[in-house]
Amino acid sequence: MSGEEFFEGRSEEHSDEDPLLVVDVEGFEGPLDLLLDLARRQKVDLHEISVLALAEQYLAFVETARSMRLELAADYLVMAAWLAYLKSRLLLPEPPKPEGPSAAELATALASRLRRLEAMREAAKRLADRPQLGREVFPRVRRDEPAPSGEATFTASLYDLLAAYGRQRQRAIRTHVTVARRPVWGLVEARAALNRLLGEAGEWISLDAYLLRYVVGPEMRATVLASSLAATLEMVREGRVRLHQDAPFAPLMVRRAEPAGAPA
Amino acid sequence: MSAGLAWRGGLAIAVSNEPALATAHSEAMRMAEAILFASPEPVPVRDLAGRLPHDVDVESVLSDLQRLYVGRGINLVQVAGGWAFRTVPDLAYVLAREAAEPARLSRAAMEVLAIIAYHQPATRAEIEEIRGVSTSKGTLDALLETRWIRMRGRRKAPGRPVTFGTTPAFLEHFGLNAITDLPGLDELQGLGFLEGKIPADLDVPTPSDDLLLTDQEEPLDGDALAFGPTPGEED
Amino acid sequence: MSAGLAWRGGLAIAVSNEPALATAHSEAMRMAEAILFASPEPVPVRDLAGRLPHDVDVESVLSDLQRLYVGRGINLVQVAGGWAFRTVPDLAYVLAREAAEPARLSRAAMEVLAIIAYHQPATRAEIEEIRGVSTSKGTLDALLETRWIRMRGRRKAPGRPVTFGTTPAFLEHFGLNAITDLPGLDELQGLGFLEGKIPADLDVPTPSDDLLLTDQEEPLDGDALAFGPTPGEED
Repeated sequence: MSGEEFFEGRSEEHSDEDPLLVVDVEGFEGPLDLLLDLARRQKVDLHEISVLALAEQYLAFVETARSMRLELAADYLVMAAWLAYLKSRLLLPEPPKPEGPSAAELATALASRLRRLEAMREAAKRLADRPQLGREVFPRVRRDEPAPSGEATFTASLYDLLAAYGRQRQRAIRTHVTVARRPVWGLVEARAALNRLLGEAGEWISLDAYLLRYVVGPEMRATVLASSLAATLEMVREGRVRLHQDAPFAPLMVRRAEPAGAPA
Repeated sequence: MSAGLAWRGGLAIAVSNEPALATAHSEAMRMAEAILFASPEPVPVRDLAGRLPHDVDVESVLSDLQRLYVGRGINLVQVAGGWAFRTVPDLAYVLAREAAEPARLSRAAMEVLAIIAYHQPATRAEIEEIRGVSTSKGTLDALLETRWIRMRGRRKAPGRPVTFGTTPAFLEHFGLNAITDLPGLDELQGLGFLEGKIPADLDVPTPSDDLLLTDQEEPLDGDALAFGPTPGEED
Repeated sequence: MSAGLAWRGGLAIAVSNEPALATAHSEAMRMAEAILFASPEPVPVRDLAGRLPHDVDVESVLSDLQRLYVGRGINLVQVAGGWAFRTVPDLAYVLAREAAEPARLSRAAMEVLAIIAYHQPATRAEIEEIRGVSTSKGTLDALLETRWIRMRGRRKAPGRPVTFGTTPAFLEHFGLNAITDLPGLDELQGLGFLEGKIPADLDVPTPSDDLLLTDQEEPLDGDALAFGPTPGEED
């Protein structure tokens, strides 16, 4: 069955609500948070969200932001790349592929990630709502009773120690000249992005296509390509991902190396 | 008033069949009351037992003492694996001025804290996986500064990432006796939300703030440290 | 939980003959109890009155509360112009060991300790170079008193300065398995203790708290001392 049948397509009517979606991204704790918010707007139980509609709303949001020349954090763009990929798989008839999860499974996984995030949000709220020491509940505070002098004991925590060391090293860092930042996509960023992207899919993805489409403006094309390639190679070396190219200059296909716990 | 009655009730026992026993019991209650009152930290039952006369039934001393404070402005509660006196939550409004208003955690920090609490031992990457966003340095720093979380050890996994967990101070702050008292824990467990994606196989998805490392962790050791979080296999 | 019971207990009083009055009075007793318990200083009657509802007879609240604690492990007493809970004098022997409150190290001492930990063996001049300020003798003395640092030996260098290092007690106190467990710069950065790009020349040598001296050190022993600061490079 196609993704279209599987998930009710509600995309068109939702794109009308774009103005609503042009929200201050600062208000969100990241792309997953934004997705969660979008999912809630579908006004159904989180078990019944339409992932396809969600993907489309998210992509519309990102497009709008880009057209308004709003700068989006890399995380949002990586998620966009991933959702674009998922969307294309949901819309295309599923080819009989032996390896990797189906599009529907990926969609389900995304939905359950959202539910898990929501559950942890709720847990955080319940924790925060508990009577807290020094706010709702008070201990006895030691008063003026003189402490009988004995052998002095001292206390300090590892945190104190590390903070003290960090403070001093920080001074040394500050005395160094800092060069103005060029828009580059660092290796670390690229690596994190790849991890997120690949963490979702168990199967071959043509990376550069998605990354380039969403992650970059033209001025960052080169750096994104270079960094993702370097990061990919590094991850291949570590045995975390596999890389595959059909022919010279053909698209680079990447997939996560199967870790423990994945379907055999 | 009601407590006064209760206490008189306690004394009444002294005039009962076994006077000596009753006296020893209420004397132990006085001692326990004084010890718990004077101790800055919650007192574990073991410690209390070690400081009361040997023939005393500590559990019953504690439960009688706890009952004595029911309905009062102070309660005897179990927190962080010990017993302590605390003002009752419903009087918070009267006591607000005692507070050197503690810094409120941001929503993000609270979320990271919750994830660490429910998923501990948890690495930064695992936290980020759940939140879908990278954790700002300031957030972990702020949490470490509260002393509610600590670095536990390292995960036995590529990169040997540092694992985080909560401290007894966390339990004390949130009035929990043990980490398994976290609100909604069973429910989250039932839904499979606490299952780590990383070491899926043998992992028992119950948060552990045990001082001992789990078998998926190793001590915060290592030469690897000096070179940062990348694995030391430079061959 | 216990608070829930407490509340119900409180409500139960309301079913007496003069519900409103009794409730107001016992509610004021609860409040006074909590306030006195949580106050760092004895609370003057005036202050207490200002924090209880206006129509409450503070004196009778206090005397009822005092009566409630007669014969207990804690008493409500008048001290220094105010009211406070105190453990009863006859139980002092039980409480003797509450005493020694551990002292906190000053910030300067903490910094010196951190440098010694990371850069050991380190001389005073080396510590000062890193900190950019001179180290008072008092700071080092205070640190020696903690028994977390010790004088290791002398650097084989002009002036033969004393080298400092950490002790096993240091590892134990900070919960480290080995001195090399200390997080490296990258990790400090990851945890939010450092910001910005770490310059390449800012590195941490591998610290050594080995009991054996390094080959840059010689023993602290008396004979060598007796001959004064002769440079050791005669060989």
